[in-house]
Amino acid sequence: MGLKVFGFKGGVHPFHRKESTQDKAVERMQAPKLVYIPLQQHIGAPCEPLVKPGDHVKLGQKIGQPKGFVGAPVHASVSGVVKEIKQVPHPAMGQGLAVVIENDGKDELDEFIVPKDIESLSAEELKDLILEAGIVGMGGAAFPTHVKLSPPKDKNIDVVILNGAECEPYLTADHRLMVENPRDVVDGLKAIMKVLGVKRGYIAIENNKPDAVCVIANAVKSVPGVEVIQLKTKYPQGAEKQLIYAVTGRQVPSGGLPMDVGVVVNNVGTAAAIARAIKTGMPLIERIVTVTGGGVAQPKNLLVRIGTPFKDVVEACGGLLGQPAKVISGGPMMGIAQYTLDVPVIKGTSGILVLTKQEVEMPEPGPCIRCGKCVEACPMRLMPLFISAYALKGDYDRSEKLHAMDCIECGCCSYICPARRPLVQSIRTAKRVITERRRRTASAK
Amino acid sequence: MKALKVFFNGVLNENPTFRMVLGMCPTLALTTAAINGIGMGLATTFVLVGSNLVISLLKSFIPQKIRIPAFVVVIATFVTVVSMIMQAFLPELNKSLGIYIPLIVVNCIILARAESFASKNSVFLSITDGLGMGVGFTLALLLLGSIREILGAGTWFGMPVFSDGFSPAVIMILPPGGFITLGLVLGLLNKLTGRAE
Amino acid sequence: MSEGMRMSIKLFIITAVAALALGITHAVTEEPIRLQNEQASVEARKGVLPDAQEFVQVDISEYKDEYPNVVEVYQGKSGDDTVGYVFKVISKGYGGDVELFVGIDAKENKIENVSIISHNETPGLGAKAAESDFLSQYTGKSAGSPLAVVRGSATQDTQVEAITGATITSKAVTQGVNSALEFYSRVLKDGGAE
Amino acid sequence: MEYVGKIFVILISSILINNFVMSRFLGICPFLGVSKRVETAVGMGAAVTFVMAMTSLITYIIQYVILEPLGLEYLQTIIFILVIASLVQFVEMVIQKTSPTLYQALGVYLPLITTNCAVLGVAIINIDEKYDLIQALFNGVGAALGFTLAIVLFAGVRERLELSDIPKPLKGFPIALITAGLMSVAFLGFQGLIK
Amino acid sequence: MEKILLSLLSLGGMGLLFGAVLAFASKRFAVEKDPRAEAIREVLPGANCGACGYPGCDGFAEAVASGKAPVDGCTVGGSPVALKVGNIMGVQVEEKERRIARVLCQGDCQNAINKYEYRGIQDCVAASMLASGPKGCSYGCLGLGTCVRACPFDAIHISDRGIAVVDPDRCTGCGKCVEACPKNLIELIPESSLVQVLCISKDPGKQVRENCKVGCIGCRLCVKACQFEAIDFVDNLARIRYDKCVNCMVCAEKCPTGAIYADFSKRKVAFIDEDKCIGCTACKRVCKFEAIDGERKQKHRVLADKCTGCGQCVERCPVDAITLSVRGN
Amino acid sequence: MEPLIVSSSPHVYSEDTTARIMRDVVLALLPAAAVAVYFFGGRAALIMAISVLSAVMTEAVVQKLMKKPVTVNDWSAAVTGLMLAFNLPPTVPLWLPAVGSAIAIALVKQAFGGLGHNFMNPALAARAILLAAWPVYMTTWADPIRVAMSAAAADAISSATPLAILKGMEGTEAQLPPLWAIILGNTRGCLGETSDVALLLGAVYLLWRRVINWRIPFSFIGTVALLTWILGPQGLFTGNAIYHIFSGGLILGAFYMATDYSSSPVTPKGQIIMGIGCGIITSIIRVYGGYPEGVTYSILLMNVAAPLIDRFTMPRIYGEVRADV
Ligand SMILES: Cc1cc2nc3c(=O)[nH]c(=O)nc-3n(C[C@H](O)[C@H](O)[C@H](O)COP(=O)(O)O)c2cc1C
Ligand SMILES: Cc1cc2nc3c(=O)[nH]c(=O)nc-3n(C[C@H](O)[C@H](O)[C@H](O)COP(=O)(O)O)c2cc1C
Ligand SMILES: Cc1cc2nc3c(=O)[nH]c(=O)nc-3n(C[C@H](O)[C@H](O)[C@H](O)COP(=O)(O)O)c2cc1C
Ligand SMILES: Cc1cc2nc3c(=O)[nH]c(=O)nc-3n(C[C@H](O)[C@H](O)[C@H](O)CO)c2cc1C
Ligand code: SF4
Ligand code: SF4
Ligand code: SF4
Ligand code: SF4
Ligand code: FES
Repeated sequence: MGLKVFGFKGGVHPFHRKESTQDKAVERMQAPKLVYIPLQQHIGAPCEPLVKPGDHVKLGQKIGQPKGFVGAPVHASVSGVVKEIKQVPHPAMGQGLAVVIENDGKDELDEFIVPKDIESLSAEELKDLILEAGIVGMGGAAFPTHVKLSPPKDKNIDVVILNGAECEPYLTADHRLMVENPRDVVDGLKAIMKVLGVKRGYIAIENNKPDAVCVIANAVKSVPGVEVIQLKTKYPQGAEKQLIYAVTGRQVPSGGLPMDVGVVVNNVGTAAAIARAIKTGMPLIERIVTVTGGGVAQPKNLLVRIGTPFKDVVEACGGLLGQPAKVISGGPMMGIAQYTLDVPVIKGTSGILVLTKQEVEMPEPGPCIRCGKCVEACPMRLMPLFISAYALKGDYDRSEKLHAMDCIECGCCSYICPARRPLVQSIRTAKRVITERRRRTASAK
Repeated sequence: MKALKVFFNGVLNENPTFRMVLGMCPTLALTTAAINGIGMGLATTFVLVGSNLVISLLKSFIPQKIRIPAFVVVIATFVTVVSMIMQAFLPELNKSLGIYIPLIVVNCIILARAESFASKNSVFLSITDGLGMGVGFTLALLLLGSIREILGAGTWFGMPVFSDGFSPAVIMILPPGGFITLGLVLGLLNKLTGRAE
Repeated sequence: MSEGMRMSIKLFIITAVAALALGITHAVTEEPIRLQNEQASVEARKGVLPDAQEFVQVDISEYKDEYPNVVEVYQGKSGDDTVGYVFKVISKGYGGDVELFVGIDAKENKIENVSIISHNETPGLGAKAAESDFLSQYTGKSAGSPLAVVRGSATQDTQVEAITGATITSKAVTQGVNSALEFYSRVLKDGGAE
Repeated sequence: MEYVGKIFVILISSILINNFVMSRFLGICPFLGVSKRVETAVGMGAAVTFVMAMTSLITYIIQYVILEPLGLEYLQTIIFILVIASLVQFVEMVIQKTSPTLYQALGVYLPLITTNCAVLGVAIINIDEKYDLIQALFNGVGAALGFTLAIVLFAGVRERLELSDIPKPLKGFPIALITAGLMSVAFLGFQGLIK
Repeated sequence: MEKILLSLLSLGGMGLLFGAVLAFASKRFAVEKDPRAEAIREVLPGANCGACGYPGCDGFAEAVASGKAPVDGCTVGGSPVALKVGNIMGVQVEEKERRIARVLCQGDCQNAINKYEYRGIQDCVAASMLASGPKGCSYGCLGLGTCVRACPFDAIHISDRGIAVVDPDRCTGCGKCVEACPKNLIELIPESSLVQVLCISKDPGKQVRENCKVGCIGCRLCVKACQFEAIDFVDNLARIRYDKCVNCMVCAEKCPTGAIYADFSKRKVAFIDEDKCIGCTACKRVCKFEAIDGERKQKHRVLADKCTGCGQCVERCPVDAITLSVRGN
Repeated sequence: MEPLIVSSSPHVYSEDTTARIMRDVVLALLPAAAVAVYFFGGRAALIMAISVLSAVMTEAVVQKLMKKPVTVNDWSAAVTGLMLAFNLPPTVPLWLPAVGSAIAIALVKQAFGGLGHNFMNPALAARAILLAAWPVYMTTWADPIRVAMSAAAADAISSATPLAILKGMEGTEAQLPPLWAIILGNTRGCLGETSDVALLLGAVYLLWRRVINWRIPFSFIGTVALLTWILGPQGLFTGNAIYHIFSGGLILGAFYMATDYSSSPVTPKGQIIMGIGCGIITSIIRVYGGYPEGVTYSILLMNVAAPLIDRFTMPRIYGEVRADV
């Protein structure tokens, strides 16, 4: 580790607002009476339920099996009785099928849960374990981790990067994890490197978290081939492509994946979850969630069981403060606004943000004044104003020619736009329509 | 009755300047004064009527493949006749219309009418059409010429229209004035007739 | 007959008829046009030298290099008397060439009149040079010494007031007049035209 | 050297100062009609350039080889236009046959050129200005380049207008004309460039 | 005179020359164009909507001429155009029934609830990406008009109550809106069909009822009511089979929420011409609604208040004594 | 509980707003406005007031007529009005700024759809139109009222605009006002263009607030400096670049007018091209043109080219695979 700080072109500097939780140690939240465990918590096809209403389940028992390779099983996060399997609100998809379990409070362990040891497991065994533990990316996209760790033979992976940037304002879950539990993070990285047979690993952290940098640096001292990288504090430093560029100077080709440049990126939380799954045998049934925002009485970092409704999580933080205007799952830049507090926490939920009327700016968009700020801010070097303008006109072909599909939806353009143009939303719409059209032409052939 | 319709079609509904936006070069270049507008308009009308007449007479004689050269020859003949007559008897106007007299040949209105009307209709109707279009064109040019002359030079047909306090906006008789005036007049007409693209 | 032949012949017929029509019109208008043009140029010369009855063109080919701006010179005669000279000069204005006629009264050795034949100056600015408001300034000025343009009001006899906002054009006209004056003093005056 | 200078002046003058579209008002119809897309504007410009160069050449020869010696100047208009119309049609047929790609790029604009008064205009101006052959050629090419410059710039602006919220009555031709007017205001800056 | 002759010669000579050159060129450089393409282009509507899948009407015309596209590929022009194109191409075209778009949702602002307050661009695709859109029912019309903007014929509008409605007179059945709607709410329905289920919610009835007053709650009353097996029932939802439906409109009368729409103004009624009737009672036997009265060998009579206009009797009558007509006329 | 608000991410925004940016521009222009009043007197203030008022009122009236929301509170019309006033000689009749602002707003801005949609700088286009329409008013200069600051300067200042002298159109080099007078603003010229110090002060503020960036102004001024030095009146490399930079509207144009958002390119590369293009055209007009000042027309001409520049300078996106392999 040096004093050198790494970065990328573009990006923005939103306020951090991390003060209220960054120094608060993670507390374990008590498991709620009812958990709602969605059968789809990852990119890919939903799981088939393995249980029926009335069944008794144990803690950590597999209750959903993925239908294809791209998918991850889901497990019971409490022990108790399956009440029903029904459509419930879902933080990412609006609605989705979920297994509702009534907690019996006993936390009766599933018998398959046995601790293991990284050193004694082969790469293949480790990968199976990761699959069976239902581990998905905890950085947001919830992509099944074992898939990432199974690159095609022709891709030569030589670098693993752990993403500890946590560039989103408000969020401090990864920060606290690194400070409090560096061991798990590093062990997770070791496991990943072992699976991929890679000799070089980096843990990249924004330089606004000096304590995390320090703690992790200490933890990796004895680990060969692993280095801590300090990143410029700039949003979206944590975005995969920008991170890879900052750390390795490589550019993921348009339409390509990190593995095309020999890199695999995982969130620090993902790594810690892997380490935990190995060391305790417990699959992914809980995660750290930052609960914050002006609408929450006592902002906290909580260790929450998957399936806990937001309502209960907020209760555990002293409840609501006044009338909430907006509830966001994730950070304010990329997070998804929720229409109800009944949604459950899922594997990808890094934060719950409750914002009051004063905190939510509900801007009236004005005409684009062509200030070019969005062009300068876009970390993908796109021209958001034009992509958006054509999209809003319905000329999606033009949007596509302007590389709409390369947009990572980071939100920098909308954030910076003085005219408050609905840039990201319109580009996202364009992407949806373009994908739909491509699908349609593909199926026509 | 039909003739009347054809005539007014040219003057109003399909006014070559305001509706079809053809023959723009003389329209813009020669409307710096009302008198030029009328002069150009009348010269064009003469050519229009003449060429429509001849072409509708010859419509079955002219083969498809040499249609354009043949039409053009007919039109050019009339233009040259006009030009010579003007040189001989109206030298002043001839001088101020300058190069745009021979360019009547390529005024899109004339070829457009030859192609789309005269080569398909009877002699009488073609003459009427030529007359209607010509009058429409002349009126349009007169209107534009008047606006530009009044605002740009403070005169109308050379007569001062303002008391001394007014300083005319020279730009109106410069090229930009031509474009902008026509643009605004078209916009106004769209607004009045409720038509818009 | 092949189609191609037919086409050519038809086009031939059309063009021939056109030519006929034009030839006839030309025959009819040729004379009036010539008269018009002649009259126009005589009128123009007369405009700057009204006393002359006829104009005789002076051969100036040997001075072409020395006085590139002077393109034509006419000797203005009234009977056998040389009344004066008319010069056609070209000078560079703001928007391009400015062509002038300068008439010089040989008897009184002064400028009789100046007129602008053609110009490409901006209307409302340089184009004002063609108006008599400006040109009448030259009338009566001595042909002996060159003229100068001043902004604001002229105080001396050799000065010409510039048109507001069109100094360039004013200078161009004056320069044209000056080259006529120079040609006159150097070549024609006293020595006379041969 | 001086001659080269004069040629240069003719070129600059015909491209910028006396730009056919912006200050001489020639070729306005295609300027307004074929300028909705930059690509088509470029195509039109290329086609016009080609035809104008050819026209300058041929009409010059006709004028000084046939018309003047025979004293037939009054046939100028009719013969020039006949030449242009035939030339354009001929070129169109040739291109269409020999190079379909070129035809796609240029040919479709050719028929529009017959009624482009800029072409006849340049031929007549060449004669009026008493240019020699080389000067006439440069004047023709310059005028065409000036036309191309104007139409391509104009097309760029018009593409941008597509994204604008133009008041309804001004949509279409009116706003195009106002745009052209503002452009020609900018071109006034070239006035007086060469003295 | 000499001048005139000279001009005649030179100009005429040019005419001859150019005529010859062009004639030669037109032979030498002739490019075969399919005259049929041009003829087809003439009869096309010229909307350049692209619904045929080709770049504009010109593209389609050429594709048809070269055999790449079917003669009836222009949906906008419909049968009349297909017939003309067919004539040009020399093929027979069977008449296809005109189809009209229909928005299968009645959940307007008075009937349906919203689950959140939406802020953002007025576009259904955009809104549908946020938890399926603000409408309580995740299947319902969002009323942000994406279909309206997609329609090249101005045939679809957002009603005062905020859902999309097709103007059947203007709709050409081009299907653009069908493609545009992110909720897949629009269907092209044969013009002759007068009965439709205007709901596509697969939610259980209880949930539908919470979200919307006029949704299909899956009660199956319509299925039971239909005498012609023209209603399928899948995923908690009734679906009409347009090939079997006879427009008797009984289901619409039975539907407790009004989710089934029928154009009652076009409902038919049977009439028996007594002069022709031979009293065979075939009609009476076939009628499922006991709407025909009459004894064997006697003149029969239709009970107008019971007749649904299903037309079964018409088909059965051996002497063509029964006609259907729109009620009221 | 009231229904929650749901919208697309992001859910937070920077502090910049259109109104704030425009207000910053007005603030940046205030020093130069003050200097104008100091040197040219109350008439300067009057011209500015009329111009701004007319701009704002025209905007409101046009928007009302077109049944659009009235957005005069975004300050952009005020900027245009002030900018136009800065571009007028202090002697103009008072109806001229009123007419000019109305043209700028109605014809150049609102006809194209209002804020952000105009392809040309409204104030500059209006100035060019006024120049062509009433050239006499627009080229009649007055002396600063405070010429008597030093006796030596008095003679020097009172003849012509510095650029006209530099061009050799009038006066001689000896009559050139001293450089300090030019930089302070104690010379003939348009209201806002004379005081370079005040303008630069505002420019620094705008750069600091990131309202503008360095690309257009620096490449513009740099190009002019280079070219006017090279193309000097006594042969190559004899030009007086310093005078060229500080006289005429170059500073005003480069920092405040070429940077106008709506009419300049949005791509970083495009902005540099815009600056260089303006520089080249300005220099050519200044050196060869029939008119001493090229800034106006160079910016307008580059405005016309801006859409094409944007088109051909799209940044190469992250990870774009080059077509050359
Ligand atoms: C359809 C799809 C396939 C993917 N395949 C791979 C893969 O084979 N290897 C890999 O390393 N990542 C793969 N990814 C994961 C992406 O590289 C990326 O990590 C994931 O989309 C989450 O990134 P984000 O959180 O930056 O959005 C895939 C993602 C998607 C959506
Ligand atoms: C704009 C943007 C910002 C992101 N910020 C972070 C971040 O701060 N921390 C993080 O771990 N992942 C972040 N991600 C997700 C990463 O790109 C990437 O998907 C993730 O690190 C992969 O690890 P995972 O599969 O273990 O989640 C971000 C993604 C995007 C598109
Ligand atoms: C559009 C325009 C047209 C112009 N036309 C002329 C003109 O015809 N004649 C002229 O001498 N100057 C013309 N000028 C130049 C200036 O008006 C003027 O020469 C210059 O500012 C010097 O001012 P002065 O004449 O008051 O000394 C023109 C300038 C512009 C911008
Ligand atoms: C940096 C900056 C410079 C500006 N310069 C001008 C200007 O020169 N002229 C003008 O009319 N408006 C100017 N504006 C205001 C605004 O952009 C103008 O009203 C728009 O052109 C209208 O769409 C400027 C604004 C900014 C932010
Ligand atoms: S266009 Fe996409 S990638 Fe670029 S700033 Fe906007 S959201 Fe981010
Ligand atoms: S940041 Fe906003 S106002 Fe500026 S150019 Fe981009 S879209 Fe337009
Ligand atoms: S029918 Fe579909 S596209 Fe149309 S308004 Fe309703 S949801 Fe939107
Ligand atoms: S878009 Fe839909 S409503 Fe419009 S015509 Fe096509 S099918 Fe009918
Ligand atoms: S009139 Fe000149 S191109 Fe049409």
